[in-house]
Amino acid sequence: MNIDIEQIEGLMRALKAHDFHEIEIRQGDERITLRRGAGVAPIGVPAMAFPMATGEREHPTGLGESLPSTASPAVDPDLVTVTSPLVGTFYRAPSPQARSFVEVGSHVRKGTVLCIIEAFKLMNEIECEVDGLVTEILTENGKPVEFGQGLVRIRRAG
Amino acid sequence: MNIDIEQIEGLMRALKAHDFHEIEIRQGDERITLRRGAGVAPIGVPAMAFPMATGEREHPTGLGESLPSTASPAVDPDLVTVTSPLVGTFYRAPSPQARSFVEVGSHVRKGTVLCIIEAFKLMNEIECEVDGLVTEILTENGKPVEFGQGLVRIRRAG
Amino acid sequence: MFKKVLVANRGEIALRVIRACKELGLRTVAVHSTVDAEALHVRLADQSVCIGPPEPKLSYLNIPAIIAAAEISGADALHPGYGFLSENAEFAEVCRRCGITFIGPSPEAMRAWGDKVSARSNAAAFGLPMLPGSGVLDGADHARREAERVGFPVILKASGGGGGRGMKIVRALGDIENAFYAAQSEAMAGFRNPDVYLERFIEHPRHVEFQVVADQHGNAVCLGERDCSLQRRHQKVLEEAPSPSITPALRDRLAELVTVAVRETGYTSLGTLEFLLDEGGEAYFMEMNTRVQVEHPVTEMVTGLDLVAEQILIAGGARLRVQAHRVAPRGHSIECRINAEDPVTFAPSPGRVTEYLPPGGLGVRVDSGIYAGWTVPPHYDSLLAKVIVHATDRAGAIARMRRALDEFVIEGIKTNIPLHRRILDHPKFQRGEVSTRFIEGMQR
Amino acid sequence: MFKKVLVANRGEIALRVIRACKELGLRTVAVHSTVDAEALHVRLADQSVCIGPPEPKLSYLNIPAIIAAAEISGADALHPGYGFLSENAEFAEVCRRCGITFIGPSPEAMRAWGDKVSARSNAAAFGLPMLPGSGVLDGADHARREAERVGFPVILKASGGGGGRGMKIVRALGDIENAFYAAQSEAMAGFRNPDVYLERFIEHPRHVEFQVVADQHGNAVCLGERDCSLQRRHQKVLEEAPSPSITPALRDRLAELVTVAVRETGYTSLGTLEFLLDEGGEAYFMEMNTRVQVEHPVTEMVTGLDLVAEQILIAGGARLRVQAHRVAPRGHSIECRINAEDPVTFAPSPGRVTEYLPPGGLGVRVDSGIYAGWTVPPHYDSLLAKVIVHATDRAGAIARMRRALDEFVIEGIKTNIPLHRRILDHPKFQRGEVSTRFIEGMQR
Repeated sequence: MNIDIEQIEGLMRALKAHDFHEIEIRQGDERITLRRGAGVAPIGVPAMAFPMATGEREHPTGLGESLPSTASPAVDPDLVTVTSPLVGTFYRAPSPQARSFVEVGSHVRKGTVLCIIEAFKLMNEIECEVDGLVTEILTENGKPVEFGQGLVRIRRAG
Repeated sequence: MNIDIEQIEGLMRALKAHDFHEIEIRQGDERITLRRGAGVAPIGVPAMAFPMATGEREHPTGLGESLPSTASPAVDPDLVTVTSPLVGTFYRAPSPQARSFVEVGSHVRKGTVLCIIEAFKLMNEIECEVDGLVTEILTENGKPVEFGQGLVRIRRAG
Repeated sequence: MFKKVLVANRGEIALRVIRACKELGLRTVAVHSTVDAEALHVRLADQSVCIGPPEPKLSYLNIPAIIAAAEISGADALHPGYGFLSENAEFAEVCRRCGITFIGPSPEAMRAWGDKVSARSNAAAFGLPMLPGSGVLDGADHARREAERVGFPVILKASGGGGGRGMKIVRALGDIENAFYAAQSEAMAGFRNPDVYLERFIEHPRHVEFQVVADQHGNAVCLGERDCSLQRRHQKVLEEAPSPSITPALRDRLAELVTVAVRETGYTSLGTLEFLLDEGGEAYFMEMNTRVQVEHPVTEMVTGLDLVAEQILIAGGARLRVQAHRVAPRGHSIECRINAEDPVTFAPSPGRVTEYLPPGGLGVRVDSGIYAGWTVPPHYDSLLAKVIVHATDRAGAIARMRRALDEFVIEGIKTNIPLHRRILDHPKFQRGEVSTRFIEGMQR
Repeated sequence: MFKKVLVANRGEIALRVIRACKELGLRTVAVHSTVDAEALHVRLADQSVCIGPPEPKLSYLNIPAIIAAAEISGADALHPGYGFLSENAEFAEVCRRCGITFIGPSPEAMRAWGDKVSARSNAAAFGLPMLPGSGVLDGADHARREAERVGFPVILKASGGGGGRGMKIVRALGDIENAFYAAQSEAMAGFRNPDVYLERFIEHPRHVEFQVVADQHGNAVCLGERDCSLQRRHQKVLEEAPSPSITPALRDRLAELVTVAVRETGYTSLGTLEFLLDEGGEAYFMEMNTRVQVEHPVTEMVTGLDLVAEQILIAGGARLRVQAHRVAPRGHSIECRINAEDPVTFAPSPGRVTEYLPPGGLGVRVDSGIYAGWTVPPHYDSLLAKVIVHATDRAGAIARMRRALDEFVIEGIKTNIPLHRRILDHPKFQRGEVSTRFIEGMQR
């Protein structure tokens, strides 16, 4: 049998890096299947089910549950989520009368202002760090955001 | 069969190094499948490690740790463990001067008295329930025994 | 004084006793059935002995096995906890014969106060208020005269048995004759004994009980009362001290009476005298429990005393450490019994506890025999944990209990925590307007 | 009174504040760093806001982020806990400017008592006993005269800095000259400032601190003292109340003095005045902490007061609920700080908690922010849990703590529980013969 260990190790690293659990490759009558343990079953103690899950928890600010910073990894590596670098209030435009900085479908470049986070009466402009296309605005104008919360999703330009 | 041990060891090292649990490779009608144990690991909470494990626990009566009632199942189905049906003191003979009821190597039959458990000043004769050969005496003369504790091991006669 | 105590019980009360023993420097021996081999009381005792299979009558009620366990482990004293053998005077006698100190009253005192008829005659002799009632009724006419004397409503009961059979509640004089004949024939059918008597009937009784503690040197102290009105099918659910139902004058009078009765009858150890209160606030003696109660912690919280340690020391011959004739309560305490049961259907819910995190912080005490990973067996009662809070007043105690229950994590099995929440949030409960029919009424 | 309290802290003290707020009917907002998203204080608060990455200066010390969190969540009050921003007067000022009630003293009072120099001049003005010492020394001759006046042993210290550099202990007059020159040159080398002063040196000091609470209406009460002598590298390890080191006469005198000093300087909220006791039992004022202390529970246990609730109510303008000028302690309380650290090397031991079962039963309180399955992050202090016991006397409290630690299960990380056991079992500790050098001496 003719096995290229290096190639296999390369596959292993890729699976791990992207947090994947299984891969199967067929070429003609050749087939390689790789599985990482975690996919089999969650081993160990699950996160505790706290009584707060009964719905008593208040989330009027839209915080907490929707926090994308701890969300499952995006499957698509070209989708970039711009997260809030500070706690404050999210604004899509520089003033109530003005037009939004970006809309879904806007083409953006590195440095384009995407939105403003107001904190402490200061307007902090959030700039884009990649070139691409805005695919989603993740929070509403005037809503509070916490550190690390997703603001805008951008598809990186190929 | 034509097996390349080095190649397989190389695969094993790779699985371990990258913490993978399964690999399957097919080439034509050859197939190699490798699985590491941890993937099938016992799921769930282990018994708590209580501070008592620090050796403060007292077992002068020989009880507790050695309790065979919760011991691992004997692999040999012909080995029968006679357990104590009550709490008391184990005696191998009807009186200090008398000979033991049985010894290792004794042939016993259903109904043969194996030992006495004294409780509450009463001598309770423990009878054998199978025909066979005594292979082990599991506790010492004059020692206390608890409910379900193993007393005598017998190899059932074929 | 003895050196090694065998705890003839399981669950939280076994743990309670083991903790008191450890703090007193006494060695402990746990006994357990096969299904309890991994139970917390077994893990925390210095030593353990398996005494039988899961069925209570073959293990925790198995007197020879328990005595043998004491003998082989060298225990020179035995604490019976509550339930199981705790009120069995014969068991206490066997212990005495075997030279094992039974941590509780003497067998004689257990019989004198543990038997209902004997307890009532004791109580009456010492002037405790008794529920008005008749002897066996001669006929309908006698029933009428007695009912008028006792005052309506009355309840007719069969002398030969209980369980509701032969019981008739009568609210007006005109109904007494028919009710008497009905009760008599039901009694005959049910118990082959047509004897019937009557008692005053209390529509919405409150359950108030007085804790006493007495040593072997003639000292007896009343540690105040507990209110245990919140019950479901005669099972207490939530208890508190002091009682919101009782007036200071009645409290003083009853405390004085029970102390004298206990001391004069030579009773020792812990004891609880139960009373029913009628809607007008009058109290009537019902019975005495001659052992530690499930709800003893609320008394500990408001008196600052360790009742189980006191009980152990008294059994060893010590004098009461409390000097005062009576101990005034300080603040307010509530206990919630957390059971493994469906909060709506009340069906038992044994099984594996997958997650467990008891509440903590100021004024919160948890007495529990469970832990994450343990399986609650179906063979015994469903009590998982007692949450006990203490605060400066009743409103503070309710707020603290609400907070404690909110942070209590028990996963894998169902519990009655939602029921406790409903009780704590109920305006009538918050006003202290409770009775033994409160929970039943709340659910409608 | 405010309605919603932002808790600008983490761990057990955040939980402590959340519990007090819940019991007072106030809404709570937790703030947290990304690594604390699953922390217990986050789970138990009504609301939570992520304020930054794990590094404290970017999250729990990040004033703009915390103020923004209060603004977006609508919190109208803020509790700083201890550590982090709790003694930062500027932070208190920012809160005031933003219309957020800071639950603590005014910025002015924080400055007056939080700064060591200012605190000492305050203390001296109100007659608190001060450690004898000199001003900056002119030369070796001046040092000699001052040392003779102060009395041996003395310690030479650099005016320009701390950390041991420039410190010289002198036990005899003959050594003063050499020590002075050595200290002066070390001070010059270390801080570019040759100024040196001297103070009486206490070989085996005891650390005793007095808890005060004062409202905005001119009422101040002293809640007695705590003994915090058991330290390791200036970190308190075990605390108790009352102190076994202090005489009733000294207790009365200091309680009176601190109450007057606090009241007359217009200080409000909780405050702690720390004293060192020398081997002869004389006390010397050291400094004041202008926030709730880690060890406040031992005072709660012996006074029956909820200090954090009191602090919150006072910030809302309420009058002190304690009437007495002084509150006499009831019983004895001990607190053990359970840290995530190797009990021998004292190296921090962060990591995943695989099993957790806190002790329970009578007289045991646990304040902790951990649970099974949670990972203790390495970014913050190592305090996992405080076990606090209360009993009628010190011997009872020691026995109860021993029992509680024996049943405490924390697996997956190392803790200092074995260190606490060694302390509790030590005959000198049991006799109350403690000093800040006890643990160091015990390990030899």
